[in-house]
Amino acid sequence: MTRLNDKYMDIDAAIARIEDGASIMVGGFGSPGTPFALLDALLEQGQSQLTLIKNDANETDIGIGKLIRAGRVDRLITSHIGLNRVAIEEMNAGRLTVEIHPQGLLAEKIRCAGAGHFGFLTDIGLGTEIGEGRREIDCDGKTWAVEPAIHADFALVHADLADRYGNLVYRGTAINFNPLMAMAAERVIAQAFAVKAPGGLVPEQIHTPCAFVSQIVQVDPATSEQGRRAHAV
Amino acid sequence: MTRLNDKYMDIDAAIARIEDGASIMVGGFGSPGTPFALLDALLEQGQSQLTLIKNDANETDIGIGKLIRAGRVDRLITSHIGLNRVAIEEMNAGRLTVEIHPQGLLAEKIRCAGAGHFGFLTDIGLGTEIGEGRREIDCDGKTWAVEPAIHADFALVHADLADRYGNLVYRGTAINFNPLMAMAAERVIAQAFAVKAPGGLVPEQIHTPCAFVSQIVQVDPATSEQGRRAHAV
Amino acid sequence: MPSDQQRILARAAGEITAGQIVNLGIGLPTRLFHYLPPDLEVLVHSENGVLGCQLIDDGAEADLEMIDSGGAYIGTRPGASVFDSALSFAMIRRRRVDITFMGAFEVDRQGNLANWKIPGKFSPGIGGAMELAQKVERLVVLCSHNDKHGNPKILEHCRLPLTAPRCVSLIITEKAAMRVTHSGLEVVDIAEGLSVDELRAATEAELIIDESRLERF
Amino acid sequence: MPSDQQRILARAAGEITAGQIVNLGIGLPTRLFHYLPPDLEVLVHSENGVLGCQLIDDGAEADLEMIDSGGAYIGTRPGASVFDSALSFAMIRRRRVDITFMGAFEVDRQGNLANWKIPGKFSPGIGGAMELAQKVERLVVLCSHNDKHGNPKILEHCRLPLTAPRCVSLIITEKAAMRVTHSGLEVVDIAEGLSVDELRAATEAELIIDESRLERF
Repeated sequence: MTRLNDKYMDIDAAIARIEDGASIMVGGFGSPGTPFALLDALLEQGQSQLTLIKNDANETDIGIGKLIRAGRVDRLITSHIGLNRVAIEEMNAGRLTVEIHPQGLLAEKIRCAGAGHFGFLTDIGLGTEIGEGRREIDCDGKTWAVEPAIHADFALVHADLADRYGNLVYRGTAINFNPLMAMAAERVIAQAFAVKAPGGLVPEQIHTPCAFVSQIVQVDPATSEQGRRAHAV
Repeated sequence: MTRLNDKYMDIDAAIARIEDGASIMVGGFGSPGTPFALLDALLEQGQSQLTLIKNDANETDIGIGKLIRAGRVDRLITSHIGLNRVAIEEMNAGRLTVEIHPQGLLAEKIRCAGAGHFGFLTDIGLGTEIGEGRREIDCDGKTWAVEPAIHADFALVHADLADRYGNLVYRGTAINFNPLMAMAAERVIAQAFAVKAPGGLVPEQIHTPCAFVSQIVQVDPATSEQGRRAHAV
Repeated sequence: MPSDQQRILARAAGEITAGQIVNLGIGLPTRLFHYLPPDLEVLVHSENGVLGCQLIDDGAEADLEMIDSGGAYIGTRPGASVFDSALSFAMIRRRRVDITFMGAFEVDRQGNLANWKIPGKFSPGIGGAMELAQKVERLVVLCSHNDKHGNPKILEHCRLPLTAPRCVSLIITEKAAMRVTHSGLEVVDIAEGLSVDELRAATEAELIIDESRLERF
Repeated sequence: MPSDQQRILARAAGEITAGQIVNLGIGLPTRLFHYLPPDLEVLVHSENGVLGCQLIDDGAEADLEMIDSGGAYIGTRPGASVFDSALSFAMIRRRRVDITFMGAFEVDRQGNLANWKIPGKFSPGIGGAMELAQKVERLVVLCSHNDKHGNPKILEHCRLPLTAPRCVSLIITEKAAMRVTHSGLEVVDIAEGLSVDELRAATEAELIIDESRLERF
């Protein structure tokens, strides 16, 4: 692992570690929790043939929507892309491979990689089209589907607060997939609105302990983008 | 589930729901996080033939040590009982069935019940005596052991702070197995040093959301017991 | 005279009781927020990781990190918590959500539900609907009785890919409220001014109707 | 003249470098705390759910909710976090702990480790040792070279039930520091005043010794 005292760095240096063809988990459910600044740096640097793992495809012109529009994503593992017309078009045109998982299974498959297991046994989706094609085994007189963990080379996560060792604190519904991905990927690049000295966070309030985080960068809250579909009920 | 507004109650009323022969998860690693007041009420009320699931057996005369000494426990699922001489004697005399799991697998088997899965697939313990007797399956060219979830009728957990809906906040190394057990058991009885009105806790700092908690009781910090083996290094 | 949507929502709101944990699906169910009395002690779960959602006041500035699963900005009420997606779905799979409301493309006599895919036309992904439908204690479907071409949505057997099999407890449309029972769909309420024959004509599924016990809504 | 334990601990402390995450097993390894310079940026993991353990000052009042996995009261250093047992072992299985120190009943030429059970005599349970041994990046065993009856603990093949197979990187006793290599146990350091023959006599496992490169400790 990266040494504790070598993690805090410039955003471009952090993103430069990502190579063409990498698999990358990206935090966020809609806009909250999406690491917009890290994604913009990735767009800028030009890495391509990426596999992205994200709950949704953001919207057409923000977050991973920009990478999809720019043709930089070969494959997307997700639960729902309904708010991104371009992603749906790219999928229908065969330029983007989209692998759909029910959201709770997607979360759990990522969590499973973070826990260091091969997979888990579930009854979710048995008897449905989306649950077909999985290996099934019988245990205790019932049938269970094997759901293998999802791994990735990198995770890009968004936190509200961090310290220089890489401890992370999330806020509100920006938590979502971020702590799961921060445990699951080989290397984890985190952005935070504020990066404090070690000791600046309360031990009980840390969601992701620094042991899981490889690089930490500070970003301006103004780089956050607002999902256009977000609206009052 | 118990309605939100019916959870806050007297400790004896909460414990009276437990019947003879119940399986009960008990939080705590050593003394921190052990729900001493709930266990003392259980001792007082006399339920017997219990199956307990706890990381360790506490020490001979505190926590579940009292229940074991009083002959109220038939079976203990645990990772280590080295600090409880009476538990070892009862085990050797055949009066207490002890089922040992490696600590991380024990935690994960409980977490797995809390996540609503049947089990998970692991490489921990392959090729060791303690890992024998498990069902093994081959996936992706490797062998994995099936670890079924551990379920229980009840969990007794200790929190530092709570609110009347049953939201829980833990402190320090008293966290340990508590949030896992609070998700895993059918009914969850939580004790806390302070129980606030709803709104008295910060949403991001809640470790166990109230949806998992059935009953919440307030206990005096003075009821906490200090493990005799705790010492300076 | 209430609109069809208002009729459905007003009837649906009666299914929620104090002390419950409630999930409101995307679309029409989300509008149930407006039918919950502010002093009703109910925590609304949203699967993106919040328990205790609340409408934000008109004109109040939105917190950009607080949305519900439909993408609407929300606030929280006292007793709320936020958490990661694994915990959120653990709560669902452990049946800690008392009641969930969802829309439907099709629903049938056995309580099968299809609401995520129309092959060749619409397949944006299933999101969190599968776990919510399969594992909730009580699933209430809110939908129009017929599609925009007038075809029945309450069928003998769903034809679209299922979200989950045998998951629905109650169906509320602008025409009727129907309980899913072992014997089939039992009409409990029928809309003001609608005849039993008109209801049967608009429905593909066979309906169990005891006119002496029908309520109007 | 340092005691045997002091000799082992002083040698072991040299294996820890700045910026690492370190786990100190119960017993002798825990005493390594005293050999870490206070300004060395190292986070000590304890599997009961803390990263960043620190000794508490003499005379300071203990926080009853803060112990390490051996039951000792601890404090925390800046950058510390506390967490549940599932996360603690996820950290271990994901190899986020750089180096772990453990005691041993037996350790052998292939790096097999036995430290939890003596059939018929001692079987209090394995605790967290199995995952720590199987999944740590680098496992250093600290133990006496021989048991209290003088029998070798460094064996050709472990006879007791294993904690984990082929897991040990380095063995440090009061007599030698031995690296586990594909070819066997390679002695890197030998205790001051001890001859190679004396070391071999006290050891069951065959030892690889290049006298020209041996360091004294």
